[in-house]
Amino acid sequence: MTALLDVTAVSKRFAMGGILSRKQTDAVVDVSFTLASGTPEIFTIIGESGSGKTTLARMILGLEDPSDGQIVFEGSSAEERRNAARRLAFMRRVQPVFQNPFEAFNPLKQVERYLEATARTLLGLKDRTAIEDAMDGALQKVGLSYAEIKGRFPHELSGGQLQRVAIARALIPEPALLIADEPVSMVDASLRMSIVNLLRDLRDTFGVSVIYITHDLATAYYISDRIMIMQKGHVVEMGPARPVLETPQHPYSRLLKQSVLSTENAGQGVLEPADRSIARAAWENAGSGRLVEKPDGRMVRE
Amino acid sequence: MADSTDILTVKGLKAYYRMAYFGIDREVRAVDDITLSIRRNEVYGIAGESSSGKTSLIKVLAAAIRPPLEVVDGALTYRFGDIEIDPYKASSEEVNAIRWKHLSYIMQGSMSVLNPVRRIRHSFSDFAFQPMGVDKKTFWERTRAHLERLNLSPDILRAYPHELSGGMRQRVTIALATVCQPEFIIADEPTTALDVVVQKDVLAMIRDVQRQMGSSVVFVTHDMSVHANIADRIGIVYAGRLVEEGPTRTLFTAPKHPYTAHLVGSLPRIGDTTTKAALEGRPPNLADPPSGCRFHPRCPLAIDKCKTEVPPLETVGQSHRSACWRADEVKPLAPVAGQPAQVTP
Amino acid sequence: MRDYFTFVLKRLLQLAAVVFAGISAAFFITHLSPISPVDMIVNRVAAQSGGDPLAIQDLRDALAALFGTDLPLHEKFLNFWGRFLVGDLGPSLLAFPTPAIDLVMRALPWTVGLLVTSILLSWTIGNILGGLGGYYQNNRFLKAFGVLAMGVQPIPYYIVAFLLVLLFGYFWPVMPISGGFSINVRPGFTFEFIASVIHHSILPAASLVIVGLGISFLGMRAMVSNIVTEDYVTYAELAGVRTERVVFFYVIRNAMVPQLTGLAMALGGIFSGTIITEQVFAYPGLGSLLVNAVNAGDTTLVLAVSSIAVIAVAGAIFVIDLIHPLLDPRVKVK
Amino acid sequence: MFAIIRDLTRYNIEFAIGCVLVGIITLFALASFFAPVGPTMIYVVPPDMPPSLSYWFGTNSRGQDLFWQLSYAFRNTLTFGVMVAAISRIISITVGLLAGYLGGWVDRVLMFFNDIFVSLPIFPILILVYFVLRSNLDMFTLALIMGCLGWPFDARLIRSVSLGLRHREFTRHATFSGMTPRKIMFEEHLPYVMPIVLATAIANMIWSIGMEVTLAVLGFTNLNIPTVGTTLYWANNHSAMIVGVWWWILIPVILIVTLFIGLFLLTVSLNEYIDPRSRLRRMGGA
Repeated sequence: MTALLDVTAVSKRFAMGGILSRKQTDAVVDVSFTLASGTPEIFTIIGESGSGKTTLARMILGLEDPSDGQIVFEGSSAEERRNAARRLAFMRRVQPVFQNPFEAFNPLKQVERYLEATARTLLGLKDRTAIEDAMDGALQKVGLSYAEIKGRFPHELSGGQLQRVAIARALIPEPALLIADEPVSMVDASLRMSIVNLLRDLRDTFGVSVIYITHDLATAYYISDRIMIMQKGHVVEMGPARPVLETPQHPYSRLLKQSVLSTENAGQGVLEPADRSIARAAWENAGSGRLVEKPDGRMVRE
Repeated sequence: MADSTDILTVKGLKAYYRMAYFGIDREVRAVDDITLSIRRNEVYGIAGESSSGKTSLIKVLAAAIRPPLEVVDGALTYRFGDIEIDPYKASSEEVNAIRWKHLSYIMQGSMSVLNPVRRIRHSFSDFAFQPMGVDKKTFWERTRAHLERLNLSPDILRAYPHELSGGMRQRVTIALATVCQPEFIIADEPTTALDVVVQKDVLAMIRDVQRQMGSSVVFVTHDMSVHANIADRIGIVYAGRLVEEGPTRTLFTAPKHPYTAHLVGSLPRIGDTTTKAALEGRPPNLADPPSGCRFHPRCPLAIDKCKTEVPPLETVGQSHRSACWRADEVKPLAPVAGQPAQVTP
Repeated sequence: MRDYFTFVLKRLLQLAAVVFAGISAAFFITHLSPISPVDMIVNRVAAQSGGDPLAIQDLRDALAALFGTDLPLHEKFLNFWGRFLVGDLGPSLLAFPTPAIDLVMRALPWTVGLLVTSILLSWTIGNILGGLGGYYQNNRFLKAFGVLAMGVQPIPYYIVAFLLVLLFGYFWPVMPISGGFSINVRPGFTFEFIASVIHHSILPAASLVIVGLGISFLGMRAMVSNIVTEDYVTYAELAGVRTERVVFFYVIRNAMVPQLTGLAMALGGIFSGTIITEQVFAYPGLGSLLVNAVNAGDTTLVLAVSSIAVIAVAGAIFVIDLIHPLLDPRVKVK
Repeated sequence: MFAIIRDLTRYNIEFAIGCVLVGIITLFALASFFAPVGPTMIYVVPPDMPPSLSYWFGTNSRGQDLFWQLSYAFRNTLTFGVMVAAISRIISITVGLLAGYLGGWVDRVLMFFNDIFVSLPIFPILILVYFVLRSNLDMFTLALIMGCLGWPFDARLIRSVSLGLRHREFTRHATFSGMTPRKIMFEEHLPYVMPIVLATAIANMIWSIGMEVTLAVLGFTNLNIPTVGTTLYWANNHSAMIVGVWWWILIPVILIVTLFIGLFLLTVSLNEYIDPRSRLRRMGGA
């Protein structure tokens, strides 16, 4: 079994301030995980704002260089992708899905522009019909067709449709990995599940692995194979999604779970503030200890 | 159903955006014929998707509308003690006299509602000193006591808004809106931008203040799980109209509108592994809404009648109203809620 | 506080860089001039004294040593900076052998006085009126003022100044149109002199104020009409905060910050404006001095005036920059 | 583009007036191509004739028909303004987009120079240039120099827009669609910057023409080329106001003020059209 993506002891420090006053913040600290190739999965990274989940995603996409550690995708690291040809080869295999579908398309341009550019540069297609076939094929995978979006501008489509077009665009080069940073937080409630279900179908039907980044434990539970919970740049708990979310062990994971608003007691007005002792334990010990493997396969920071 | 003990009654309210710009005239019916009433000492949740008109509705309720949004028709009556007032018929002095003292507002986006170059202390005195109507010393004593009651340190009075975290800032705006102990509070998505842990704390804080003061709160958010935890009653808004209204528990267990049934049924939950379906189609364009029932193009129960006739909002149960021709046939989508709540180890 | 100190330090470095670059540029541009200062003086002296060839050759050598004209350019440059740092800018050719720096220092108070007064007046009044104009968008007086300001704004200083001269100098001659004070008044700390100075400064100052007022009025009005749509203003209005409080503490106070930056950015232009104004009104400031120096081919004096101008403008921008973080608590002094 | 202009003329009175004023001056300038006399010829008509049917704008003390003389002057002045605007637009677009999109050290270096250029006192520099070049200072050189000085404000404006665009998701989307930085800058970002370019181009014309007039009036340009500035210079030189040849001064001043107000109205209305917030207010009919 070879690794699709191998993240080893990755850290990212940002220098704040200028030349005279230098402060450093640790956005990501010593994160390691591996995605196997051949067994597509949805790997979810959970965290609040400031947890480092977005920075980690940016590093995997090569938009940011790690300060320490190595990110190796299919045997090559970011340093080996400096030239344009290697970058393009990388983009054929790894593609992002964006947070806000209305933002992901230039409102002044037709949406097919992005699909066309992708087919042209990443697949190297020249012929108009070949390009249209590639676009239509990808759109079919997300339940749309080229005829539906031809000549359309972003404001003529709904958020859910746009997000599906964006995902179709990412699928054109038939990538092995999609990195989806909060792909549904800006999509309306009634359309949200169509995107979440689509990510699941991509894994099951087309064998695409997905790194799903979110703060929402409920959708994470719904689609993930494995999850990784991050707090202030540190991984606090990692393992098979359902057991971890059903019985979280790290204090921070438990705090997150307790903070999920349940609909079970709808209308009872029961709204206990999160247990302060858990919260305190979670924040005071942020980042201390090391990850320990448990019998059920999960890793917990102790 | 309009009861004189209700703090607010709204009858046949219509508010439209009217725009004429470079030759294009548009009329957007953001609030289209809404009738509802808010009781004393309750949290009334308003739910709806983006551009459903829910924000316009509460702007109208708060008498906070600006052109191009204008009230076209309908009546709006607040009852505070002896005062009975329709902000759209009263003078601006009369409206200003009830603001903050009786009617206050928590705006969306805690980042930008506080003056960035003014210390929090000054915001409190600007907003609340006059309505409270006491001398300086008493005012600051009460303000400090209020902050402490909300678990906020009075030290924050010295801070500038940008020196506080998002959650802290939102708590400060809630404290600011409630310091005069108003009877009616309008809260517009006050927790949307917050992290989950902070969100729960802030919701608990709003609920707490409301209980202590016995005020009425109108709470707007698109997030049904927030409504489940804070609202006593919920009104569901779709394309500018109120499509269903009822006690929170009823809406979650026995919805009588297919849209509500979908909203509450498609929420994923930890411990629930069933597949959740999405609603097809796209939210309607308010400038050109569908005919008849505005939900019909996306409705699984739609019949021909729905395409031509607008269903009225009718009573379908105890304080439960729904606007659907086939209300009786609506079934909850999800496994029935009400099973024992999950026990967290 | 320490943060503020490092901020000041960085701004000082930037100031030094701008001043150095500006003055060096002026140095190289003036030294591209084909006019030789030595020849100019020699010719003038020769014309006056008739000319003993030997004496003239002596004078030529002495002057060449004084100006360092025989040196290569980079040595001239180093020499220039060496002397510049001790305040020696060399003798003026126009009024040889008066040091150029003396002429500049004599002219400087006139320009600074004129500029400071007119900027303070136009900026303060323009911003207050503009702030009100942006908030009370339907006020007739402020609307009319806006139309007037829009009409005046695009017209360059020169034309405005010129029209003032025509109006108050020829058609209705009530104002003196040239000079800094009347010739028959002796300079000194007397009422007569001060009154004369003020009388003479009214027209030049008015021309600067008219244009400056329009610019700050329109800028402020645009700024305010954006700020009134900000959430914190809406929120304050919703809370029933008293209108005058909203106008001053929520609207104008917040618009001040960008307006101040705007002023800093515009100072260079304003300085250019005074050169013209002084020329039109024959006002004895830096502008007139510069124009005279250019016409006379006085390299040293041109360089001296330009250097002082660079220092003055960059210094003023520096001071405004220092005020900025004090006005806006959000500016991270980093 | 065409539809925007049509809408603007129909619904924005400032734009319509601006168009008319600028149009009149442009037509007047174009008339010079049919002039019966050359621009530099003097004493071809009786001097100091007041405006009349045969000499619409009168004649000056140098024996020139002011109508044709001013027609040449406006042609040169407008050409000059357009040249400066074009040169400075090229620099400001390039600098602004590069600094905004590439960011990092490119941005820092470009903005360092930008800051220096912003604080340069331009007018004294132009005087210095005249001091060096004297009568070799032709219109093209002057336009080139002013173009090289007149870009920093607008570059900063373009940079700030481009900086905002760089962080929008569609830019990253374009990158991952395999578009090159050049394609992103000039196809994705330029359309957002274009309205600013248009509006600032006109503002820049106002500025450069104003500068030219001022320089010329003080005698700091090539006085043999007829421009609005040199016309006023010669008028002053002949003490036109004192000897009563008022039309020599008044007519060019009126025309140039007309041009300025026309251009200014165009900028204002275009800016209003671009700015979404003032558009919102307009929608309210407030």
